[in-house]
Amino acid sequence: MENVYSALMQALQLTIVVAGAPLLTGWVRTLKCWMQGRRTAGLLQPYRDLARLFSKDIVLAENASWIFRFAPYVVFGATLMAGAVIPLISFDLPLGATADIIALVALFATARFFLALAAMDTGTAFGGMGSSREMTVASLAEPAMLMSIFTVSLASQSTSLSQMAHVITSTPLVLRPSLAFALLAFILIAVAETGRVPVDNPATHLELTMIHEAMILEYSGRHLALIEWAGMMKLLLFSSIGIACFFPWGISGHGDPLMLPPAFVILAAKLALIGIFIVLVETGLAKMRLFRVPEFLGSAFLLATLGMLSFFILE
Amino acid sequence: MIITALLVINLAAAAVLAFMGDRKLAPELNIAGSAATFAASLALAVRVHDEGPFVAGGGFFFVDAFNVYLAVLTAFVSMTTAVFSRRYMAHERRHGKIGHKGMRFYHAMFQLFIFAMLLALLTNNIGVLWIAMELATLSTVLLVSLYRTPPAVEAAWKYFILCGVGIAQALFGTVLLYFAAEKIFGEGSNGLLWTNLSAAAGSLEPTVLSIAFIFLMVGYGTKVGLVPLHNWLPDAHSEGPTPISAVLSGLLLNVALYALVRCKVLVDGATHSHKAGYIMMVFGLLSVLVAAFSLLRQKDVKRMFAYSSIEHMGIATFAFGLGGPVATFGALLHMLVHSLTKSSIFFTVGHAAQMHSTQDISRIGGLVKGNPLVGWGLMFGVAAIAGMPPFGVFTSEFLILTALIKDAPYFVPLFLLGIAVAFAALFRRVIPMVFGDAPSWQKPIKASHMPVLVHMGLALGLGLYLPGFLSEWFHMAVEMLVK
Amino acid sequence: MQSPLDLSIASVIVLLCASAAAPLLSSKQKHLVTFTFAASAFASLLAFAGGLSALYGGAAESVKLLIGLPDLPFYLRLDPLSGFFIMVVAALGFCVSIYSIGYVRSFIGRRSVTPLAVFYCLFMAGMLLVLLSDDAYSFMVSWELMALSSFLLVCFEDERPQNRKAAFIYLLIAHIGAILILLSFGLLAGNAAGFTDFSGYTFQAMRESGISGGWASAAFLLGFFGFAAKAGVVPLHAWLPEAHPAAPSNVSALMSGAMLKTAVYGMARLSFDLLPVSAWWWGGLVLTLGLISALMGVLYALMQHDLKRLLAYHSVENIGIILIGLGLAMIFTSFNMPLMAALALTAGLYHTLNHAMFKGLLFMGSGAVLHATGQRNMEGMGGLIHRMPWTAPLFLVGCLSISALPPLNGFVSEWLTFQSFLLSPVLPSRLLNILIPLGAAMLALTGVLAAACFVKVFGVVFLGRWRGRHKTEVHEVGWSMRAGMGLTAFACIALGVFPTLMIDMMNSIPGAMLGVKLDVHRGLSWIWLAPVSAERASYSAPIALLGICAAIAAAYIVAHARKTAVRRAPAWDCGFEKMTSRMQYNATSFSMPIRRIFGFLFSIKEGARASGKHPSAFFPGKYTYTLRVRDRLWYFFYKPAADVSFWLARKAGKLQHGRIQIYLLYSFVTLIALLVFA
Amino acid sequence: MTVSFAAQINSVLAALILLASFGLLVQRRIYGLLHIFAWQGLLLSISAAVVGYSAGLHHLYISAALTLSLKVIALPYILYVLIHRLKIHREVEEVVRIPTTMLIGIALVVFSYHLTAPITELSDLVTRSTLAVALATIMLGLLMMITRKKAVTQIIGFLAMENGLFFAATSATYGMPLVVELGVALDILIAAFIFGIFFFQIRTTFDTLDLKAMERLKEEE
Repeated sequence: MENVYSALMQALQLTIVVAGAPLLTGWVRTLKCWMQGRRTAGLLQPYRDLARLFSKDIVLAENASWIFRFAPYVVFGATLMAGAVIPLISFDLPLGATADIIALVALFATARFFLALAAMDTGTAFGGMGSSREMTVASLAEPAMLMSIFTVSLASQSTSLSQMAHVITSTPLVLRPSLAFALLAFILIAVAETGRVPVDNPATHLELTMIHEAMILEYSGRHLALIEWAGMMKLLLFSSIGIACFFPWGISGHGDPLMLPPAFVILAAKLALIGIFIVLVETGLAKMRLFRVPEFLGSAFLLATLGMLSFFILE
Repeated sequence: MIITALLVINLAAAAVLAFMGDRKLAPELNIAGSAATFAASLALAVRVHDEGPFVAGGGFFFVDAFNVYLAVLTAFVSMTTAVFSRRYMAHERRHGKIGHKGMRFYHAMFQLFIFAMLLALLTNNIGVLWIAMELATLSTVLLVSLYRTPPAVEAAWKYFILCGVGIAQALFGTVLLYFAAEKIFGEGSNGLLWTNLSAAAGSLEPTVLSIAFIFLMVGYGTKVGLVPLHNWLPDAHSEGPTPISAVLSGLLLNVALYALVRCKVLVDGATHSHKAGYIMMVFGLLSVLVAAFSLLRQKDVKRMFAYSSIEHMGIATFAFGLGGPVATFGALLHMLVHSLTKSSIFFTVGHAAQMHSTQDISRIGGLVKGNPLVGWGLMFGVAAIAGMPPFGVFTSEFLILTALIKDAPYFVPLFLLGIAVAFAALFRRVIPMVFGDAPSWQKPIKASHMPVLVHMGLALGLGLYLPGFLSEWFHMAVEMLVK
Repeated sequence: MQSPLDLSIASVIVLLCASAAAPLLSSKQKHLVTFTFAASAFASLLAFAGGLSALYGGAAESVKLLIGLPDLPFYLRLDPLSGFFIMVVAALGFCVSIYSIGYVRSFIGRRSVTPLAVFYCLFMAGMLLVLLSDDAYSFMVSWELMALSSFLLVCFEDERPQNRKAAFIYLLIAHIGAILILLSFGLLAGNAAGFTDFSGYTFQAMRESGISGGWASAAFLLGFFGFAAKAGVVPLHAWLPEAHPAAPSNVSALMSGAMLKTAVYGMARLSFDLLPVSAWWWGGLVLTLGLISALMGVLYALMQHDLKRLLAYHSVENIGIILIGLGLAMIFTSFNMPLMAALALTAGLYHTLNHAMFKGLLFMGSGAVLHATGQRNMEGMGGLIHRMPWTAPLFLVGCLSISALPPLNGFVSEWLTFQSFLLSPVLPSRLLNILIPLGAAMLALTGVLAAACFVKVFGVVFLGRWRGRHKTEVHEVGWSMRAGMGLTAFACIALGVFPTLMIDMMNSIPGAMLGVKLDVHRGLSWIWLAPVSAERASYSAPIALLGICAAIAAAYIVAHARKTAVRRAPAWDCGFEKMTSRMQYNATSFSMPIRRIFGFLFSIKEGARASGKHPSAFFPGKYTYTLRVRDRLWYFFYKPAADVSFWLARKAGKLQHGRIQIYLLYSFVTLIALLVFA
Repeated sequence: MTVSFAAQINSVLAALILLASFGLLVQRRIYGLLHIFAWQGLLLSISAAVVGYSAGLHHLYISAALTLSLKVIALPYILYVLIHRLKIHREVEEVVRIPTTMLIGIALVVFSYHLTAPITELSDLVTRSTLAVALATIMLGLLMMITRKKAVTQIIGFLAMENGLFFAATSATYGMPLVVELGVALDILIAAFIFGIFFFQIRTTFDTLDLKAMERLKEEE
């Protein structure tokens, strides 16, 4: 009975990740249109895009090898695997223990690795540019990411997400400066990782400013669809990592189905808020030059380190 | 009896060769003489091994563990060198570098030189020891100038004068020793017999002996080639015929060091202080350092290995000065393996020089391609001399270094610097000589491989396995040297 | 069933016999190659069996040989630690030997391969003996045997002067390191009982020597830097990027994959076995140098465009990661926390094994590329994946492993290292609490940079289009080379997916060295890796792999639900026309952003020159870009040292002045001085 | 004659020997050098004979005779012939100016006296006080070798050192045992022949006996 329930939870979770991700993206886009006073394509536009892409033919670059065709599946698979681990609405996920947060980051890294390879595969100038920049940004983001994880795990004595979230919810609310610093750091990192403004602009196709887009320039049809979808999932997942680490309240505990509907509502609310936050940032800020990114992520690292120090000094 | 045989053989050979001159079988006779000497020395060794140390010839000779192995070594290396010199000198003769008078002189003097060294090793009388050392010098002086080229004559002259002066100082030291001994033993040669002296060392007059040691140190130290008394050595080694360089490096330096150590024992016994040891350590360290740095910029291959001899004599002297059973054991072993390795290196170097008809390092190359045995022989010889296991030199340096860091750690950095620099210098020069493409002017020669193979084989064997009797002797010698 | 030690000794004997027999066959080179490398493969199997059973058995057995000094025969001993390392060396040795059968054949006709065959076997034997030997003398002998034979292997292709130079630098640094090790043994033996009758040289005596305080630290420092010189720890790494490219690729694979590990073994043996429990700053030193090596190694690697040179710098990086594990273990030990030390030690050792596998694989792959294209310079490669359908995926496995990506083996060991980093808050020292996490961040940076570097490598070498000016006929390599690479690739995957099996077996090592065993399951089943506690952190490679595969399958089904056509067309590239292969990103341009960000660490000389018909015009005919990235340490350390010694050499040369009167004056002054002062 | 009288004679002879070695230092003409050297040899043999007579040691007569034949007759004659044959330039050229050499020489005498003082305390021989002179002679011989430019003059300095050694032997210890004496004499004889040969070699290869010609072997800059 217990197992069946948690298996159900796992399935539910996966469906939320797979199906809900485009919705979040749609929500962000719609908000953006509102902010910029444009007509919206509607919340469901991302679904239509994906469907359209799936039904389209594929044009492969002449030089593309099997790496190019295989990469989208790996990207999608790794992202989905990550999605199975992060608690969205319930703590008891049988797969939850498969990867702690470090392994989780590594899963995303795998996806990124293959995407970068695929970009190099077509033998175009922009592909190489994209992968080079992507790896650079990632290499700067990672240490900061680890520091903020470290700080959070200091409080919860754990790096397994469910456990971290569980510790925070089960202990009475205390204001931890360390967590505040870590949160700030995490936001900056998440912006960089998911390729949003000011680090990257998911909407641009202006050659020299592209990072992520430059990598997937040659993709079409279902391949492109998978990559886009994975991208949306990534946005959702990073948001939910943030939620699990810093605002886990409302995620339902072990084996109480009654808490599920409220947990679902709360999750939706949190994600909506995050979407609003993203849009505010993206309309408020302009994309920065590539060589300003080190300073941006450097400050993230600084914040995380401060968090760690303040834990040892103040708590 | 054996001893007289041992000595007479050389003298006889010398005389016969002097008459035979440059005839057909002279080189073979030279080999035969040395071989006979070697056999005799083996017999001597067996006797010592069975009966232990003994005095013979009415106290005139004294054989113990310390000098017997050196005697065997001397006889052996002289034999292999004779074998090597057969082809080598024939080549020189063909290329007109040396006339038939030269050949006569060479053979005769070679035997005389061996005789002198054996006498120096086996005698019990430190006066005779001095005489033999002088004889050894005199017999090689004219061999160094054998080629009559200006550098050769210059080198020989410096060798003659510097060693003459040095040895004179040693004689004064000997006189002082005798002066101290006379008060105990009275007139007559008892006062010069090492056995008596060492027995009565405790009652010898310390002030006299410490002054005597200084003269002996400077005197014999000149022949050992310790810095700053070493200047004759690179010249003599580089300009003389290669077989002579081999025996000078491999044997004469050993004998001189032997004389020095014998005297040190007496002085230590008398003064009950480590002063002599410290003096030797300073000389040794200085030699290692100066030789190492001089190695770096050598352009002449034989000169380079002459400096490496200085370095290794420095190491041995340092170790004897350091004292202590382990270091002394190491020093004794070092004398043995160094002479084996260094002489074999000189063999290969001689052939290499003949192949390229120059001693200039920059014009020697691709030996492995030209003549694999010479090439690999040189490569492994250098590896051995630079202290790479599994060759014997490593074993001795291993013992010496471990003893050093235990007993005198503050010496370690400088010593280490010396060894490392010497290593770098040797390989820096040797790698291009051995490897790479063979230059156009390289000519094939008839090389004599046996000596190289035997020497390297022994050096390797001693690195992996030290025979029981040898270590027994070393331990006995250590007993005698470390009071 | 033979005892593990017998098996190992047997394999050493086989190797020695093979190297002795090789010259006899030198007339029939083909047979020589087959015979020698078959023999070494067989010997490796023996040693592997021996090492594995020793590791599994967890007991130590020792034997005394007859050779050696009369009072100090060779002592050999096989305990879990040495068993583990023997297993590592032998496993790689087997694959490389198989690989060599094909690889070395390519030399036949161009040059005699006899030296290669002889010294290859000697080299293997030396490594095994190092791991077996149980007294200072035999250790040093086999250590230097290893160094000498590898030196001769490095200058196997001796016509190239730079190869000879590389070999020289390698030998010099190796020998200086060896002397330092020797001195540290000297300190231990000197404090042990029975120094004068040589019995103090046995490791057993050293273990019992009550050395402590300053002398212990001195012994540790000497030994550590001695081994560091061999391991290529920054700043003693200068030989590594020179020697590895110079050596034949199978030898580079062994040197990087196996020989460096013997140095790691030495450090572990010294600091956990021979020396008493360490002071915490020992571990701090190891940790710091490890971090520096890891970071500098990967950054320098990113700057390279010579494939093997790049891999060599990655060896520096990975040795750094291994040292991080060791250093943490030492720190934990010094604060008497054996369990945590066990975790850190296991992490380090597991990375040792992994690095042996994937670095061996990568070097063999580079050998295959070299064999196929005849060049090491990546700038002239590209698109090999179309021509080398076997090598490319195998090499990709290596890239994934070294980039620490799940579910491959590199990730497991880095994950364990991170876990032991995360344990640092329990240390009683506030300073360490605050400093060690920064180390973790550095490790993370290293990991991602490595990933970036291998995107560059695989992307530039195998993907894209051929960059070379003129087309060369590239072909896939023979079966034996593929087999060698395939075996290591399989090992990488197996060690990545089923880490717990190996780690459980390695448990006997901390059991023997630290007296505790590590439970990495914490009550969960064998597929789970939970080194500290199930709540704290857990990772399951099999499930991750299955999950990803399932997801991929699902995605595939979804994507292929509707039938869509696939057609080939020229790359779009934002409608950019007339793409030539020279417009692709190459190694230099790929690493440009990182070069700009971390530029201050290198000495970079960058220049662009317009040339052609009218260089002054805005559209010059030709534009030449030159870049030279150099190792700063070379100018801080090595060059000054060389200059100083040559200066001193000139001074020493002045002594030999040529004037006999001066010489007489020396002797005169010496005499007077001695008479006055002594 | 009484022991004390012998001692007085011996010390007179010692003084003369010292004077002779200073004479070697100042003498500018080569034949003059030879004469002084011969005189020194003669004084040596006399002192040996005197000591032998006074101490009743007959082997000292032999060494006296040896000295007489070698150092007074043989060596000077050989050198004379050589100089004559090789037409060596008659003048002695020195590196250091004569007066300076003199001063250094005096300093050396003082030094050797200071050095041998503690030793002579211990001795009970009548001739002990002459040890200082012997050492001084050796040092002066060495000094001469250092400060002269020609091969011949160096050889003479070398032989002067030998004289000093011999004097030390006789005066400090009533002579070494006979074996040693004979051996030393033999060595000196061989040495004489060798430098004889050398002069010709040097002359033929460098056509000068000036040591300046022999400064080629050095570490190049």
